[in-house]
Amino acid sequence: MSTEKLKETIQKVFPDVECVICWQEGFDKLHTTPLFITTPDQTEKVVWNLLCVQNLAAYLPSLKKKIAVVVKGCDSRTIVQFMQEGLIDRSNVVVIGIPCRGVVSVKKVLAAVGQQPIEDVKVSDGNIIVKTPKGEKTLAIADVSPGKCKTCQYPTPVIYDFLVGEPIESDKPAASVYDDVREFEKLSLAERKAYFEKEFGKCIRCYACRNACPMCVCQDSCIAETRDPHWITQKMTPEEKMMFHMIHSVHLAGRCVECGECERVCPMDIPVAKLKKKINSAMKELFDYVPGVNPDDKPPMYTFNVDEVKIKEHKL
Amino acid sequence: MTDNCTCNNGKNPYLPEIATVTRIIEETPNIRSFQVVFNDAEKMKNFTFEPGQVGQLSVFGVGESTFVINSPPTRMEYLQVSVMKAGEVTAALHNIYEGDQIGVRAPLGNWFPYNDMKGKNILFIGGGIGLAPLRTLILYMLDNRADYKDITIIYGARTPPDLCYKDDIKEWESRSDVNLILTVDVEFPGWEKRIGFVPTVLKEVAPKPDNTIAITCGPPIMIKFVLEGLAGLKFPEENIVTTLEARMKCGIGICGRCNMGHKYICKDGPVFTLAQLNELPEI
Amino acid sequence: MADTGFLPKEKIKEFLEALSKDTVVYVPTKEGETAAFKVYSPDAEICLDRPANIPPKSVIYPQCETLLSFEYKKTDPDDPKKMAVEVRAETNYPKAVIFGCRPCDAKGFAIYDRVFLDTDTADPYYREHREKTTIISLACEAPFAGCFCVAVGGGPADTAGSDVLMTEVDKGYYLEALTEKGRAALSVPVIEDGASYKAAAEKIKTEARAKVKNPFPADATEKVSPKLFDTDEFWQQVTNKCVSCGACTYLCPTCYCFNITDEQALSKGERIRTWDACMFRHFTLEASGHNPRPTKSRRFRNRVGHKFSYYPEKYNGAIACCGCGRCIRYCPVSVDISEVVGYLKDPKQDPATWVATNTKAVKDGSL
Amino acid sequence: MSDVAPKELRIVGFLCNWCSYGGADTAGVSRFKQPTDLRVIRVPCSGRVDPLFVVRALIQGADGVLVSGCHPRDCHYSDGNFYARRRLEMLKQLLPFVGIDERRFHYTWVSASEGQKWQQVVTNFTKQVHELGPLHEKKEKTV
Repeated sequence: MSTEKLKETIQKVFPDVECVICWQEGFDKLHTTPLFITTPDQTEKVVWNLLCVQNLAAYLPSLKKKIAVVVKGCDSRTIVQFMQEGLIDRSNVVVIGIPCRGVVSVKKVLAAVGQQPIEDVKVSDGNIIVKTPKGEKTLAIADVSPGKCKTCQYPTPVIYDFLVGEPIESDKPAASVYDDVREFEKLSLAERKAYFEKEFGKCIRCYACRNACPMCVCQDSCIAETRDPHWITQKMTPEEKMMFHMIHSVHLAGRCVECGECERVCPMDIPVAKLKKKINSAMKELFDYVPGVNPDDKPPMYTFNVDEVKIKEHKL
Repeated sequence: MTDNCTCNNGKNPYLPEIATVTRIIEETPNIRSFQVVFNDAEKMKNFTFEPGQVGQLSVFGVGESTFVINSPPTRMEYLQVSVMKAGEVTAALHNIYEGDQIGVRAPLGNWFPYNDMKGKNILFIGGGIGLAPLRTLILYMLDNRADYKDITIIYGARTPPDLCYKDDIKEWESRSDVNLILTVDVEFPGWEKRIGFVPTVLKEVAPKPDNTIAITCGPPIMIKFVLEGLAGLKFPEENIVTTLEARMKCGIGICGRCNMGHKYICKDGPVFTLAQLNELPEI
Repeated sequence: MADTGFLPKEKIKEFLEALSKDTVVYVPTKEGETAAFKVYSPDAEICLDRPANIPPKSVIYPQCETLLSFEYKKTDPDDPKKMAVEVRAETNYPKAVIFGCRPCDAKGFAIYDRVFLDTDTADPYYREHREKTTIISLACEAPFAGCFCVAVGGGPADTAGSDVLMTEVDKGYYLEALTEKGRAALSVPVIEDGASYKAAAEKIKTEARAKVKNPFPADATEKVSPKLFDTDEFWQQVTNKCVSCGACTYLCPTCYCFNITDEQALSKGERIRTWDACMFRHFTLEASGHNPRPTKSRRFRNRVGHKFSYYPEKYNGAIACCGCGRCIRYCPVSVDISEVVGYLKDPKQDPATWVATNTKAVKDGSL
Repeated sequence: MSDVAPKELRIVGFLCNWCSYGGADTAGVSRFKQPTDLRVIRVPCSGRVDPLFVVRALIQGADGVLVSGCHPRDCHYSDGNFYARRRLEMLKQLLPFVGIDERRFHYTWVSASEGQKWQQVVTNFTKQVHELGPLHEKKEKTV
């Protein structure tokens, strides 16, 4: 892949920016970790591969300096959404976009190798070859890619100042983006309730999903922790866990850019993004709105039409 | 009250003693003092504490907050705490009436080394509600006046109505064995005493460091400049005493909010000399 | 009562059933890809081939515990404002067994003991849970991602905190009782004589120890370097990527910071203690709006300092980290505490060169 | 149908101050017969109703939640109910996804003069919630 080209681009953006946010190798070969570099001669650590999973755009609102950020197609939607909501000053951000055919889900790889420690990772021919103390395992990338890549509509960043490589087109049908939502809705009400009770029951309220979410910008004032207003107690009951996830989802209505960070970071493997995806599918249906695509759009909950064509009055 | 703890010799450090608020004094527009008495007369009779120790006050249903006991151990008809309205618990305390019941966990933490101060000049420097922890020691020393040499009190607040303990101040002003210097931050109609921030007044008064212990408490920014001022006046670090405050929950050195390095303000403090603080990392 | 024993693999469930008769038995249970300690049930999928995602600390130190309950009662029928408050505290917990945690998980409790019990204000809730819980840990055969127990005074077969240590040998587990509670657990009839497995178990334990890497430099100092520790730039740089969530602390077998809150409905309520995390912005925020640890770098410094400097200073050099590696494995952005402490323990490291040779800190704007 | 009156359920109603609360008042003053399960919370505007109010009520023990505001174009604050309509519709679609029957939540518009309509809304919604029965089983002790 184009690590070398990325390094060249990064060197070009200095000294215009104070810092470039990119990726480097993490504590093992399977993990990458965000890297903040501040001079052009520090690029030797930079990596770009299908393990670069973190959405680096999430750091932007908290940094008040001129920053360059490396984004994949999905991550780039974060920047557009920030612009829609006035959360960043676009002139303070240099966007280095990378066309991307999909990353792998670290969790899925680890599940496939029985959570064994990783000794080495190689990529070839649509496969990822993972070496653990129990031996080598070849996994088809398609089998271990995260849900978001399976329906990716934006392999090329929707916004960029520099593009590393040539733009590519999506090879996934647009109509199938919310297939998983529709599939889930085939379950009965009771089954869905049981599903979420079980999944949210695992929640330890570490708030990793919230803190990693680029669109969760309330930070100090998140009502999941404040005592005034006292929305929610600190008790570990199923009701309170459910409530927290409803807060998170409802506050993201029409804002979630589907980067999947919430789900990726969950240490308890809860499908946190499911609710958000459902809301997004409703936003698409009701308001023909897709978050994080056009900087001039207005998030649907921030506006209204006097005559809502798609909202029918509910009869009793 | 029932405590079904079978362990720990029946002692539960989290369990408050129920007390009744006997009197509420409006000190300033946002500070009130509460005089409380334990419901259990036996416990009240046997209760002891040292000047500078703190207690956790509970408004059940709202929570707990830490306050210094500002009445002296020499006057045990009641325990007095002063509360500035700032957060949830303090707002709830400002909403209670005389006769209401609250919870008290006390005494917690260490205290002013008043025995080591015997035979010395004492300089108190307080700002706003920071006079509360000093008050307990001032009253204790006045009740044992012969043990101490000159007592000087520099006390300031934003405006004259913001000065706490107006009755005490009146009494100290009238005493010949207390040198009280009052100041307010800005000019105020009818105020004829000093005007200026406490650290500035400290410089003007320029007390001598010889055989003198300086004890200070106030808002963080005032403490910072007072400490600089005292250093400028050549006060040795070990003769500068302050009492700290931080967010606290457990009050017994576990919950992890108030530690400065391995020392916990709630348990190893709140009273520290500057010499001790300089050895510790910031909170 | 026997000091050693043998538990054949096919009799695990029988053993757990026997224990379940008069105790609540917690076993690492698989739910999807997550393993967490749950009350044993015959249809549970027990996960012994890797450490659980979350340590069993909530068995002894529950994530949410009622410290006391209170009730307001009217005392004067003529004056509805007159209320008395009644307060109750109860610590009558059932006996419990933690089965199949790892030695690092058990060591966490040994680290808690000093804080909760070795003080004049011992914690009655913790004590009651601790005294009534028997811990049966399973020695690790090989390290998992991020493991570094040997670097912090532990090991894959460390006995600190455990009542029984199990070592997987051919077809079963060799059991060693380490305490009276452990011996009692081994007196269950399912347990066979273990003497003949001792040698095999010892060999496995020695081999396992050699497999765990020590991430610190070979000449690492015992204490962390105060000079680098006091360098703000250092902390800002290593926390650039931190997202200030609580995953590291909630999954940590040695993190014990907590919050106390009152929850009331009408005239009744409870005072509850819940886990809190020093990495949260709210943790030290005062009512006045002042926050003494205002940035994530300061909060992270406290977290690392607590484990590797403050706690050792207070408790005779003992480190408050068991090296389980969970904070590394499950960190959303792969912050590696062993790397950070490695810098702090490197005698060659001095602040000026560190700041000069590493990428500069990007100060967090989110104060 | 049994001739014994069914046990009351807990239904929470968020009513805007300017229209629906007036409508409920009109219904009361006109002595229209209504079921008594509804507990009314008066809010300044249906736009004040955070969808999470509804979620919290349903999670905390309500069996049904009714939100009622001014008719579209009639909002006292000119557009509060337009925003409310979008938010509440979003919620209406989300609730069944997590297994809460959408019929437990209803939002509608009732003006101050529509006492008759208010009576119908309350009667029909209450009936609908009763058909679904209580949302919460007997509370178990939680850890």
